Amino acid sequence: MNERARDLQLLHDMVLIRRFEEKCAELYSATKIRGFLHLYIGEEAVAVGVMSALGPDDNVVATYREHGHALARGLSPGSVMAEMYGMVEGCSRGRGGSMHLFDKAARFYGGNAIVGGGLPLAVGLALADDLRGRQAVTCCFFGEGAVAEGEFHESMNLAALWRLPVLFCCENNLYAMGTALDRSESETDLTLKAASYEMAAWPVDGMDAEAVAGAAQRATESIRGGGGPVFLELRTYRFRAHSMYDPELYRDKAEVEQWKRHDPIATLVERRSVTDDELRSIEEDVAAAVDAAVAFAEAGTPEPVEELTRFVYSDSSTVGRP
Amino acid sequence: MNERARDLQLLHDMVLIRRFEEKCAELYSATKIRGFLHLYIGEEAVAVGVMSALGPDDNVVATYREHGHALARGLSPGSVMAEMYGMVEGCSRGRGGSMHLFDKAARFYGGNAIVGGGLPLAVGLALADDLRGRQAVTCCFFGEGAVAEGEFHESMNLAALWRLPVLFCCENNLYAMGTALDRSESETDLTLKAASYEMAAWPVDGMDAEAVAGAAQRATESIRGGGGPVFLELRTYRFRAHSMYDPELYRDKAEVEQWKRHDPIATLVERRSVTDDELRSIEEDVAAAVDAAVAFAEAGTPEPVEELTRFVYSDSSTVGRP
Amino acid sequence: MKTTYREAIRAAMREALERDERVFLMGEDVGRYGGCFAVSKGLLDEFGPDRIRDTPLSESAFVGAGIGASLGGMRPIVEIMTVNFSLLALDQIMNNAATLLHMSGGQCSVPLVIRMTTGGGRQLAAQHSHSLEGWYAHIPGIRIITPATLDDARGMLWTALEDPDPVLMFEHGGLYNAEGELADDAGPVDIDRAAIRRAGADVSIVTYGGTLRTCLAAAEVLAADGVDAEVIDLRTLRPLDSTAILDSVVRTHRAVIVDEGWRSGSLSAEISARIMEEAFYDLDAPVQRVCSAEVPMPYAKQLEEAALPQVADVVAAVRATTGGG
Amino acid sequence: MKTTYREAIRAAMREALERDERVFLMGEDVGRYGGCFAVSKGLLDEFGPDRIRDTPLSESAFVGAGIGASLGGMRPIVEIMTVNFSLLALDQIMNNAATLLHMSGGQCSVPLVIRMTTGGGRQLAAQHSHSLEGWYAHIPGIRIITPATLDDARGMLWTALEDPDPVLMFEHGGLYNAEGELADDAGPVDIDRAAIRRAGADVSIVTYGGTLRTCLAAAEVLAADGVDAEVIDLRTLRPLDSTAILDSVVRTHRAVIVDEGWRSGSLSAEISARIMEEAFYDLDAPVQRVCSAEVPMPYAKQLEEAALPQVADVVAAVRATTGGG
Ligand SMILES: Cc1ncc(C[n+]2csc(CCOP(=O)(O)OP(=O)(O)O)c2C)c(N)n1
Ligand SMILES: Cc1ncc(C[n+]2csc(CCOP(=O)(O)OP(=O)(O)O)c2C)c(N)n1
Ligand SMILES: [Mg+2]
Ligand SMILES: [Mg+2]
Repeated sequence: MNERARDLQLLHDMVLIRRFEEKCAELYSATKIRGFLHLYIGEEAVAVGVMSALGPDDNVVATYREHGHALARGLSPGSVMAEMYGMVEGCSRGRGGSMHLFDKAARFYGGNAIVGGGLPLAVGLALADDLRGRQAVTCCFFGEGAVAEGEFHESMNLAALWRLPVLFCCENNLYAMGTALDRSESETDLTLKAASYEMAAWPVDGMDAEAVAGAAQRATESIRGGGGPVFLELRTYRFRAHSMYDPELYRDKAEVEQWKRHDPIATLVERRSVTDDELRSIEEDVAAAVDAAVAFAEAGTPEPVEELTRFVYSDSSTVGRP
Repeated sequence: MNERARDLQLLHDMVLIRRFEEKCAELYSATKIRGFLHLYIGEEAVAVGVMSALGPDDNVVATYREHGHALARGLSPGSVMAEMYGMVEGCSRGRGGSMHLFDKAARFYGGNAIVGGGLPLAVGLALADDLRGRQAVTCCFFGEGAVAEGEFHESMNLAALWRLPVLFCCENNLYAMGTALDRSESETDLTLKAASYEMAAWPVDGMDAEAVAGAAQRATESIRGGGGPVFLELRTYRFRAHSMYDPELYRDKAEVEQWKRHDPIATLVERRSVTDDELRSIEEDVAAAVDAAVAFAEAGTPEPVEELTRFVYSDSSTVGRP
Repeated sequence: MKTTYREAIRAAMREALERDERVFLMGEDVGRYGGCFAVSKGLLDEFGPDRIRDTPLSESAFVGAGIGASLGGMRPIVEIMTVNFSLLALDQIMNNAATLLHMSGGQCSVPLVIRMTTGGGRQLAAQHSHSLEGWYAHIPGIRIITPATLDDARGMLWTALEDPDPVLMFEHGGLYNAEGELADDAGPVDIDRAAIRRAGADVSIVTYGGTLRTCLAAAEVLAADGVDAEVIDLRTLRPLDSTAILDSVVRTHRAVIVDEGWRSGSLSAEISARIMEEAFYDLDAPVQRVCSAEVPMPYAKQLEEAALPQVADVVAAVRATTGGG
Repeated sequence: MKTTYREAIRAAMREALERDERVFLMGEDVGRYGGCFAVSKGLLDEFGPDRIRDTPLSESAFVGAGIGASLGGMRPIVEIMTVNFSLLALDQIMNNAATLLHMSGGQCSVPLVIRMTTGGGRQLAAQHSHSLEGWYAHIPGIRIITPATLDDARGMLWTALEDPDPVLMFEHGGLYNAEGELADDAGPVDIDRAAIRRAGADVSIVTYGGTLRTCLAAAEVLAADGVDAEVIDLRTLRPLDSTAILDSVVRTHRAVIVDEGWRSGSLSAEISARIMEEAFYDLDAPVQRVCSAEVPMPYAKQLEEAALPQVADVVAAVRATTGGG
């Protein structure tokens, strides 16, 4: 695949995430989707860029803001939408919802809604690969807010100490809910955290899918070559509120507008001189995919309540169902 | 007080800790003391040096290896010994034992046996002083093993972010039980951890009481001047086993012998050309203090079992005793 | 005065901040964001960032800092967004807050209030929906309070701040929007005693927090059916007001305990065991429990509803004890 | 073969490491130090540092890494030195290990064994002595096992490693030096069923782990007095083998539950409540509980002894149920 073709694919995936989530917001207002809903709009370049460097044997651990990661990883929009509808056809059978998308076949290990809680899992997945002599990389996404959590530090140290194949992807969108980075970290240069674990760390323009893809490619090559874990600080911004409940008292509209000028989709369109025809074709394709996803979800089956206590223990467990 | 006089005081305090703990070891074998007992022998310069920079309004938070901290802070040897005997006259009324020495009047807030568990308390004590406009410093001791715990990182960040008057005293004795530093930290230069919080950090020769006292003095001055928290890495070594159960499989006898050549007591004796008479006088004084402490403990009162459930809630609480 | 549960708690915090300069509020997004459930909205403007203190995402350290600040003479209110996140701070809560007084032989009391949201019903799934307040009630050295009414939302905080020991206050997420009347001079309330929210003669329904409404609704259904249920709101889960429970059971001879915790090892087990021990010979039927299903809370609406105690479940349990099948 | 509880667990780990290359042991000081209670002593030399893996002091991350490794196809054994420290890992245990299977709709099972030391009696005071296994048994999605005998110490680990879901194994610190005979071919044991350790007709004493010996000793005292006690070792605290408990109570009509947890909200409350619900009409007397006093464990010997369940306490509780004053 030449670079332009790859970038068109990245563009396609970003548009898919964007339109998919715009639809989610709509469906949330229509109360088709419930619970907490965190949109990724504005940050699409991160997910698509990083995922472009991963293969099927690699593992992914994501956050509660993970629609973008899931779609970029190749989960079908239908299974993701059905999950938010709470249907059996959802990628987590309707038990997880927006914050807990899973697909074991795609090695997509959630959807974790405890900030920082996914990082130790990523270390363990990488440890398993390391012990079994597999070449895979485990890629773990988290926000810059997670850097204040102890679990972040414990995980960074374990991964570096044991030279495990983990790609730490810190999505620095400058806010953790309403808390700006400089109100949560005494040292806001996050690559210094990695340095204190002797871990390679690079800041990356997270609004530029190409830059992200390139950095992720270099990082995964280094990791696969036995170079130990890498920390990427992906500088990005969320265009929307933290969740559907957020009145956004903590940031200026002007700041948001300023960042929107760096929209990752527009940036790539311009960079690659994407034609109107190409763009229309992408939009049509995406619109069809989103429509199909909604139709799939609408046609889904709610899990019978008799199945409530299933999956507390494995079906093969000797623990009886109550 | 001139420098030599101060150093003789440091020497006295180190000898007190040394002899006191030698007696503890003896009493442990005699089953007068029970539970876990962690000796500080070899590390005395750290406690006496740091404490020499603190005043009565400052707070201290220590670890389970805290006899040295307690004695250097001025807790009476009798109350510490009685504590290990489990007597009402003990500094924690016999409820804490070796790992939980407390003295609120001396602002000595334990004696914490959860590695890293004392650090958030220190941040909070400093926050209280800061909010109340008091000039005090809170000094927190912990081993280099604690650096791997998430609570260490969260506490460092909070203290630095809020510029709180905390003196972080990392006692780097190279081992956490049987785990050498390079097996627990990917980056063994611990001052880099502090740097990643934009916190001032200095390595200090922890076998040299004078060096420790000087560093602590500079650090507390900086903190009192509003310079924010300081991290001291006090490079030291424990001459004894981790606890009374440790077969010491993890380090060479030769290494221990090598370090014993830097005995902080001998070092100071030599540096200050302490005379035999001076030394004898210190030893006699200390021997008397230790004997008196043992006698005090031996004459102590065991708490009646009827009092078992006291101090679960405050005496002034409306929660009834069961 | 018409108000909401959310506003009642805010009013209680405001009053505490005004009355006692040692009081401050600390937690994630309590300031600029206004609180994740908007409970502290506006307080930053009134009291400034020193006293309405946004923290980084560091549950263990800021809860521990609350403990330390209380040792240092302050009266902190620490907010944890949701009970599931409090697990990150359990070391500080159990190994420090609950034990320092005892380990220090009575010297170091910890006058700290920790507030957090608990409970399900909003499709927030398995990492945001559990009810662990009954589980926390196992820990000696702390007090657990669970305001279920506007009066308690308004009044419990002040009493909690006067407590010399750590108090955990659990606010059910489903109650924040609850509306009602509150006296203009509503103030501190007793946190030592349970309250009878509906007097009745035939059966004692014992509950607290989020399920109080469920139980009162069930009592109405039962009343229509000729069963006169007494509904007891525990208010404080530790220490339990055993006297109130036993007095009621001795009168009604039947009891149903309703809580939103998982059934096995729930608070209702403890209450059932106490009734067993103290009022066995007064019972006309075995005590029944209505709890949450023992599953991590599922997202799907019908599953979540099936997992949580519903009015029909309470009615059925009462019927089982009154022989009404 | 004469052996100890400690050696039996070590033998079980050795066998697991030999039989299944997916098995590895990870925890603080399990390797070079030989384990803080010497349980894993020698295994590093036999199996090397990859499989006997010393970790930094990072309870949350290495427990979480165990969860991740199990997702990645391994069968990790994670050792936490002492139950109090496990609080640092509770987020990983409850929010991840216990819920991933459910949240993922059945996809992500977590076949992980977490071992830890529990219990008091060694004057280790309030941060090293608690018995939280009964409290952990509240959490759906995990299994709790508590070997009380040499056979179980030897046999439970293998069965636990075959379990598709997370298992927490609690080893009472006071048992490590317990000596006894073990068959040379001792192997895996069932972890679904409780065991009757002493058959009896007059009263059912239900217990597990560290207090089994206490109960057996109490049964001897009672026997001398003409009271024939049955002693049930629960072995697994979650899921509880209710059938075994109820079968016994239906025969004896009396029950005493003994556990080392704090009384309020203890496992024994759950058992009492279940007996209430399922065997109320078979009871001749209220079920009694013998638990630890509700205090952070004090250091002083006489206080610690007074806090822990003793033979005399069990005897007294049985006498209370059998009317023997
Ligand atoms: C342990 C924990 N504490 C608090 C929360 C509530 N919460 C959810 S998202 C969030 C902000 C996280 O910010 P960041 O890590 O920067 O990710 P972003 O939302 O910006 O993508 C908070 C505080 C949580 N889910 N988990
Ligand atoms: C959270 C926690 N984990 C494990 C332990 C057991 N433990 C006690 S001391 C110790 C080593 C600590 O080493 P370090 O911090 O370097 O202090 P040192 O003992 O060397 O003074 C360990 C692992 C504990 N007390 N707390
Ligand atoms: Mg962010
Ligand atoms: Mg050390």
